[in-house]
Amino acid sequence: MTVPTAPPPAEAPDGGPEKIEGETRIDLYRTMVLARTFEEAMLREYHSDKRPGFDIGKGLVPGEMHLAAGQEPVAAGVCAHLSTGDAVTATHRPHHFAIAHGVDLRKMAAEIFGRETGLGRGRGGHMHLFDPATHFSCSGIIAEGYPPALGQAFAFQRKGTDRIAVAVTGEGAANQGAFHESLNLAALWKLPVVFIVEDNDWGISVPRAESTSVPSNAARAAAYDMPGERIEDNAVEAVYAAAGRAVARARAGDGPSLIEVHTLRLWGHFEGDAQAYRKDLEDVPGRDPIPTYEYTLREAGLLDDAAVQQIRASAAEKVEDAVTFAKESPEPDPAQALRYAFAEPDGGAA
Amino acid sequence: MTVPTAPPPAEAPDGGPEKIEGETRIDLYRTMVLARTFEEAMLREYHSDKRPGFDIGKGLVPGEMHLAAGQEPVAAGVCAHLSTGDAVTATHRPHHFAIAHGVDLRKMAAEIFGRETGLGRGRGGHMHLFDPATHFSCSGIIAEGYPPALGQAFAFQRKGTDRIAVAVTGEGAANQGAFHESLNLAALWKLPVVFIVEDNDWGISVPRAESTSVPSNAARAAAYDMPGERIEDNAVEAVYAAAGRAVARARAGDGPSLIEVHTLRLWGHFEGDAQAYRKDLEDVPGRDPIPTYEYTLREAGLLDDAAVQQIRASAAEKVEDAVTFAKESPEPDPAQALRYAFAEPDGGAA
Amino acid sequence: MTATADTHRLTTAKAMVDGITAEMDRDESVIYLGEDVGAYGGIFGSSTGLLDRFGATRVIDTPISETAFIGLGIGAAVEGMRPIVELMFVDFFGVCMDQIYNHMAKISYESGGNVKVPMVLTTAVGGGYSDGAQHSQCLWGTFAHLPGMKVVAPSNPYDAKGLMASAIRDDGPVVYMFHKGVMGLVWMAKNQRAIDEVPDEPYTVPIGQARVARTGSSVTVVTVSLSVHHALDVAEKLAGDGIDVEVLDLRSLVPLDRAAIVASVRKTGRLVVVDEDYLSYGLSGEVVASVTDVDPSLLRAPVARVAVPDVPIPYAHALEYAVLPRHDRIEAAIRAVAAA
Amino acid sequence: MTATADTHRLTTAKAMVDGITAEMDRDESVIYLGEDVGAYGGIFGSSTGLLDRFGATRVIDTPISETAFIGLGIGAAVEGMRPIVELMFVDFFGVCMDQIYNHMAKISYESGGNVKVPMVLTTAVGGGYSDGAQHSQCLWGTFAHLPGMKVVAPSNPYDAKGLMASAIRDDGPVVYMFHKGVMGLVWMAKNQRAIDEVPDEPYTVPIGQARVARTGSSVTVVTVSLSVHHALDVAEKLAGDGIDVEVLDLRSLVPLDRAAIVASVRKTGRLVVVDEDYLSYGLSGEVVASVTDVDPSLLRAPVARVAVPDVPIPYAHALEYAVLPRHDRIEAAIRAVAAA
Ligand SMILES: Cc1ncc(C[n+]2csc(CCOP(=O)(O)OP(=O)(O)O)c2C)c(N)n1
Ligand SMILES: Cc1ncc(C[n+]2csc(CCOP(=O)(O)OP(=O)(O)O)c2C)c(N)n1
Ligand SMILES: [Mg+2]
Ligand SMILES: [Mg+2]
Repeated sequence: MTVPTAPPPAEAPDGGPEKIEGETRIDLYRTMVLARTFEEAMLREYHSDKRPGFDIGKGLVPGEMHLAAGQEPVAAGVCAHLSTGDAVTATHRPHHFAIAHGVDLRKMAAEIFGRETGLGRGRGGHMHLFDPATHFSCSGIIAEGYPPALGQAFAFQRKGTDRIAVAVTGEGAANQGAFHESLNLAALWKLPVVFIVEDNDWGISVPRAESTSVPSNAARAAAYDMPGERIEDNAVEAVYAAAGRAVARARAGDGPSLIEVHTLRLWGHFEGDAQAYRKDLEDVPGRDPIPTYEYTLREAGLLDDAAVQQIRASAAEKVEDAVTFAKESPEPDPAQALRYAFAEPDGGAA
Repeated sequence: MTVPTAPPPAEAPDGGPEKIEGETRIDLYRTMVLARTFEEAMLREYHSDKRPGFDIGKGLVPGEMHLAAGQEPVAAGVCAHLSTGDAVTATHRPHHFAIAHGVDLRKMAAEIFGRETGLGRGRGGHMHLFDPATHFSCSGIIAEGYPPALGQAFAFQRKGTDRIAVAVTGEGAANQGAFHESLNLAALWKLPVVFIVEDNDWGISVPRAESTSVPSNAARAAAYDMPGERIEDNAVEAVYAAAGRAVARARAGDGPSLIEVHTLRLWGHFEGDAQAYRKDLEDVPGRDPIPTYEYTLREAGLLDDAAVQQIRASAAEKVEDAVTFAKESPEPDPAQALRYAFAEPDGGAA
Repeated sequence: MTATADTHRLTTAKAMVDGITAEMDRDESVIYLGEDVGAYGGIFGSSTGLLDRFGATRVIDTPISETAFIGLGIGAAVEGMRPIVELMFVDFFGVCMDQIYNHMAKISYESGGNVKVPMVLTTAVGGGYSDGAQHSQCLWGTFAHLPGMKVVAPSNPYDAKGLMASAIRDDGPVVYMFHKGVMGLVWMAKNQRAIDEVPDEPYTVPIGQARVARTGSSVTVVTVSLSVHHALDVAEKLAGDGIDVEVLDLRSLVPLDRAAIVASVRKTGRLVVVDEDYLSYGLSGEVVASVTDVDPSLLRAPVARVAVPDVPIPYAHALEYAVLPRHDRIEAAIRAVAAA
Repeated sequence: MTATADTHRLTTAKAMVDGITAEMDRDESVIYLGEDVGAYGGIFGSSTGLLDRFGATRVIDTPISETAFIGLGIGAAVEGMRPIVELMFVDFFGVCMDQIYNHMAKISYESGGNVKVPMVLTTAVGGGYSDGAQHSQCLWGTFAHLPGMKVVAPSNPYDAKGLMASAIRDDGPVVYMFHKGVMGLVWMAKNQRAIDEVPDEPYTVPIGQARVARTGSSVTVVTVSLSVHHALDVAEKLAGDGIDVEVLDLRSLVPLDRAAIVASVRKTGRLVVVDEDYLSYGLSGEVVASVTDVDPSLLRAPVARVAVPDVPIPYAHALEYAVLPRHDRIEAAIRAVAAA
C-alpha cells in the first residue's frame, strides 16, 4: 500500500481513542499491515506465473483467489479481543481473519501453495484453511461457516469455559438461509457467538441494494432478540469497540450479538475479475483504511516514519519467510491422494 | 364440533364488525364450518379401519395425517380476500386452506383416498395437493412452500395482473432458512405475496418458546422492511382485517407483508400422536374458535339455530358427497405407476 | 437364539437406543440432538427414554433448522464432542446437505487429517406406509456417492446396537440410516425380524463387513435394511422349490464389502440386487460393478435389479407397492435369474 | 466442418448462449435468473450478452438465496413461464436441493401430470483448475439418481446449443450441466473441441440420445462432458498402436441411452467408463448395469472405471490430477482392458 499524498481524513474516534491504549492501537495497525502485506504477496505470487494469458489453473498458486485487501479493519478489530482458544469461522475470503487470529503464516502460505507442510497438507487450498491450534476454519460455501461456529461455541459453553466463537460472512451471504437459522439457534440457546457481517458493498458483481431488502443487517438482529450494530465507516477502532462489547457479552454468558461493518473490497471479487460492473472503482483507492489509520496514529503521536518502517519491514519479513517456506516445502505425493478422506487411527500424522 | 354449554367469550372486534358486512361474517363462519366438517370426516375415516391396533399404513386413508382443526380462522380470514386466480401454497397441514380457497372437495377427498379421480390421480396424497384450477399447492417439507409462491407472484406481476400469492407456514417452520430467503427476495422485488405464519404453539412436540428466539414472528418482518402483524387471539375477523390490508397492499404493487396468527392445534400433530408432551391439553377444547365465533354471530343477530343447522347440514352434505365420491372412485392402476414422472406430450390427460 | 440372563428381546428401535445409552454412559461427550428427540422420544423411537435417563442437557430438542443444528453438531465434534444428530426423515436432506456433504464429510480430507469430525448423523428412511413422495425415500445411494462419510443401514436389532456403538466410536462421520420398517414400531406393520434377542452388554459390529444372512448356492441376493427381511422371507419360500438363495446383508454402503459380494457371486454365478432406493445411479449398479470390476464372467445370467423404478414414491397403496421391492417382485426376479 | 454462411465458430459457452438467445427471441416467457448472470454475464460465460440484448427484466441477478430463487423459478414455471435458473456451481446444491429434487422434480408426478414445471436448471460442473473440494465436483450422478428431472451434459458447442433448445422447450424440468472445461473460456486451459462451427439457425438435439463420437472396434469408452475430449485424445493416440477405440458421448444421463451402450459393447466386448464424478454409486456403475441387465456375457474382460476415487477433490495440482480421469489414467485403462 502507499500513503496517499493528500492526508486522508482521520478516523472517526467512535469507540474512543481515549478508551483504547496506545499499544492496542499500534497492534491494530500492525495486524492490518501484516494482513495487507500477506495479501499483496499473494497477489504478486498468484499473478507472477499466469502471464501472458491468464490461466486460472496455472502456476504455483492456482485456482480461485479471493483477497481481502481493504477489509483488514474488521479482522483486526474483532480478533484483538480473542485468544487462540477462541474459534473463528471465516469465509471464502479468509486470509485477513486467519492472520488476525494468529494462524501460523508458514503453514497457511504452504497450504495456499498446495504443499505437504500446509495446514491441510495441500488438500484444502485457500478457501479451506483449518487450524486446530487456533480453532480457525473457513468454508467456500457462503454463510455455511455460521453453523459450525455454533457447535464450537456450544462445546466451549459445555466445558464451562468462557471461550467464544466468531462467525463471519459477507453481506451477500446474509441473505442465505443458514444466516437466519444460525442466529435464531444461537440466540435461543444463548450461545457465546459473535456474528460478523463484512459488508463490502458487493456480492461478486451484485451491489448490496440489489441483494438485501434492508439497509442494515443490524436491523435483522431484532428478529432474534439479539443486539445488532452496524459500523458505517470501516474504522478499525469502531470495530474494536463494538466487538469488545459483543465479545464481553458472549464471554459473560449473555448470548450472541451481530455486528455488521461497512468495509471495502479494494480489489476484485477474485483475482482475474475485471470489475467492469463496478461504478465506484475510481474512488476506491482513496478509501483504503490503512493509510487512514496510519495518519490517525501519526497525528496521535503513536507512529512516526521509523515505527511505520519497522512495522512494514517486520510484516514483509514474516510474509516473505512464509512464502519462501511454502515454495521450498515438498509437494504432496500423488500416491497419497486418497489419504485422509476418513479419520485415520494414527491421528492423521503423516 | 359442539357448542360449549357455557357461552364462550365473544370474539374481540379487532378489525371491526362495523367494517365487515354481515354476509361476509356469515361466509367466514360457513368456511370455517366446512373446513372443520371436512377434518372431522377425515378423522373418522382415517381411524375407522385402523382398529384394533393402530397401523399407520392400513386402511382406505393410510399414511401420515395432519389435520387443521382449530386453525380454520386463519384460512377463512385470509382466503376470503382471494379469488381462484390467486395462488396459495400451504403446508403439510393443508386442508383448511385448500377448502377456504375453493379447491374442489371431491377431487381433494379422492386424492386423500388415493384414487384416480383425485387431484393428483392418487400419486400425491394429503400433503401433496395440486390444483391448477385454483393455483393451490402444498408441500410436506416445512417452509419450502414459500419459494414457489414467489414464482407464482412473479408470474402474476409479469402478466400485469393484480393477482397475488399467499404462502403459509407454521411457526416452527419460520426458523427454517427458506423463510428468510423468501421474505428477503419478495421484499426486494416487491412481489405480490402475503406470508402467513400459523402459530399453533407447537412444532410437533416442541413448544414455540423452545424453537423461536422472539415472541412474535411479526418482529421478523422488519428484517426485510415489510409490514408485519401478529394476531394474538385466533379470531377470524382480526385475521380477515389484517389479511385485507396485506392483500390490498400486494394487489396495489406495494409488495409483500407478513402476518402471524396465534392459532390453535385442537388435535395432535398427526393422527396417532398421543400428545403426552402437551401440558395445555386440558383447556384446549374451550379455546375452539368456531363455537366462539358462532356465539359472536348469534349475539349480533346474524345466526340463529336454523341458520346454524343449515350451514352445518350443507357442509356435512358437501363433505359426505366428497367422501362418497372418493370411496366410489377407481383406484389407480398399478400398471400405470410409472406415468407422470416426466411431462407427457398429451398434456397428462389419462 | 433363546433368551438367557445376558440377552433381552428388543425391537430394532430399542436396540438402537440401547447402543446409544451404553455409549452415553461411558462417554459424556456423547449427546443426542434433533427435532422431537426429547419428550417425544423420536418420531420413530430412535431416542425413546434417553431424555429421562440423561436429561435435557444431553438429549436436546432443536428448532426446525437442520442446517443450523447439523452444523452445530459438526462444530461440537470438531471440538472433541461426539454428537449424534438426527435428521428426522432422510427426505429432508435437501435443506441441509451442504453441512452434511461439504462440511461434515470433507473437513477431514481438506484439513489433511488434522481435524476430525466424530459425529453420527441418524436418519429415518423408507416407505411402505403411504407417506408419499417426500417422506418415503431411502436415498442411501445419494449419501454413499459422496465421499468422506461412512454409511450404515442395519436390518435387525443386533446390528442396530453394534453398528451404533461403532458409529459413535468412529473418529469420523457416520450416517446411520434406520428404516422405519425394521424398527419394530407398534404402530407400523412389521416383520418378525424386527424383534430379536440382543446382548445386554455393549458390543460393536464392525462397519464395512457384510453379513451372510442366509447361505445358499443357486442365486445371490445382495441387499440391505428392510429388504433383507423380504429377501429372507422369499428365500425361505423358494427353498421348497429347490432354489437355494444366498442373502447378503451389506449392513454398510460405505465402506462397501465388495469382497463379500464377489465371493458370493463366485459361488452362485447369479445375482439379484434388491434395493429400496431408486434404481438408477445407485446401490444396484455399484453392486454389479463390484463384480464386473473383477470378472464379468462370474455372472452366468443377466443380473436382476429390484429397486424403485425411477419415479417418486406414489401415495396410493397399490401404486406404492407396485414400485417398492416387495416379496412378489423379489420372488419373480430370483426365479427369473435362477432359470436363466 | 468448415465455416459457411450458415455457421460460425463458437465456443461452447457462446453456443449455449446462442441457444438461449434463440429461445428468448421466440418465446418471451423464457427468462434467465441467477447470481451474477446479468452485468457479469455468468461466472463461466453462460449468460454473456443476454442482459444487453434482453434487458434486466428478463436477465435477472438474484441475491445469494438459492432456495428462494430456484423455488421462484418453479412457481413461475408452474404458472406457464419458462425460466432458466442458474445454480452457479453444482457444488452448492446442498443449500437448495429440496426445491430441486422434492419440488421441481416431483410436482409433475405428485400432481398426476396435472401440473407441469417447464424449467431449466443450468449449473457449472467440474474441476481441473485447483478450485478445491467445494468448487470442482461434477455430481451428475447425484442428480441422475433422483427421479423426475432430465439431466444433460453437453461436451461440445453443437450439442450445447441444440440441447439447450430442447431443454427450454421440454415441458418438464431439465438440469443442464455445463463443464467449465468445455466452455472454451479464455482464462482456462481448453481442449480444441471446446470451439467448433455451429449453425446459426436454431436446431434441437434430442435429449436421451447418445452420440458415437468416434467409431471403433476394440474397446468401448462410455463417457460424457469434458471426459469425451480426453477420451478422444487418447483414442487418437492409441489408434497408432492398433487399439481402435469407440467413444460414446452420452450427452444425457437422464434419460440414459442404454441401447447405445449395449450396442457398442455388443460390438467391442470391452468397456471402459470414464466419469469425472465420484466412482461409487454413480454413472460408472449404472453404465455397467445397463449391460449386465441385458447380458453380462457381452463383457469379455473386466470393466475399467476411470472416475474420481471417492475422495473430495484435492486442491494441490498434482493431487487433483491424480484423482481426475485425465489422459494418463484413461490410456492405461483402455490398454489394460484391450489386453485383458
Ligand atoms: C451457497 C453459495 N452460493 C454461491 C456461492 C458463490 N459465491 C462465492 S462468493 C460469492 C459472493 C459473496 O458475497 P459476500 O457474502 O458479500 O462476500 P464477499 O465476496 O463480498 O466477501 C458468491 C455468490 C457460494 N460460494 N456459496
Ligand atoms: C425441513 C423439514 N424438517 C422437518 C420436517 C418434519 N416436520 C413436519 S411438520 C413439523 C412441525 C412443523 O411445525 P410448524 O411449522 O409449527 O407447523 P404445524 O405442524 O404446527 O402446523 C416437522 C418438524 C419437515 N417436514 N420438513
Ligand atoms: Mg460482499
Ligand atoms: Mg406449529
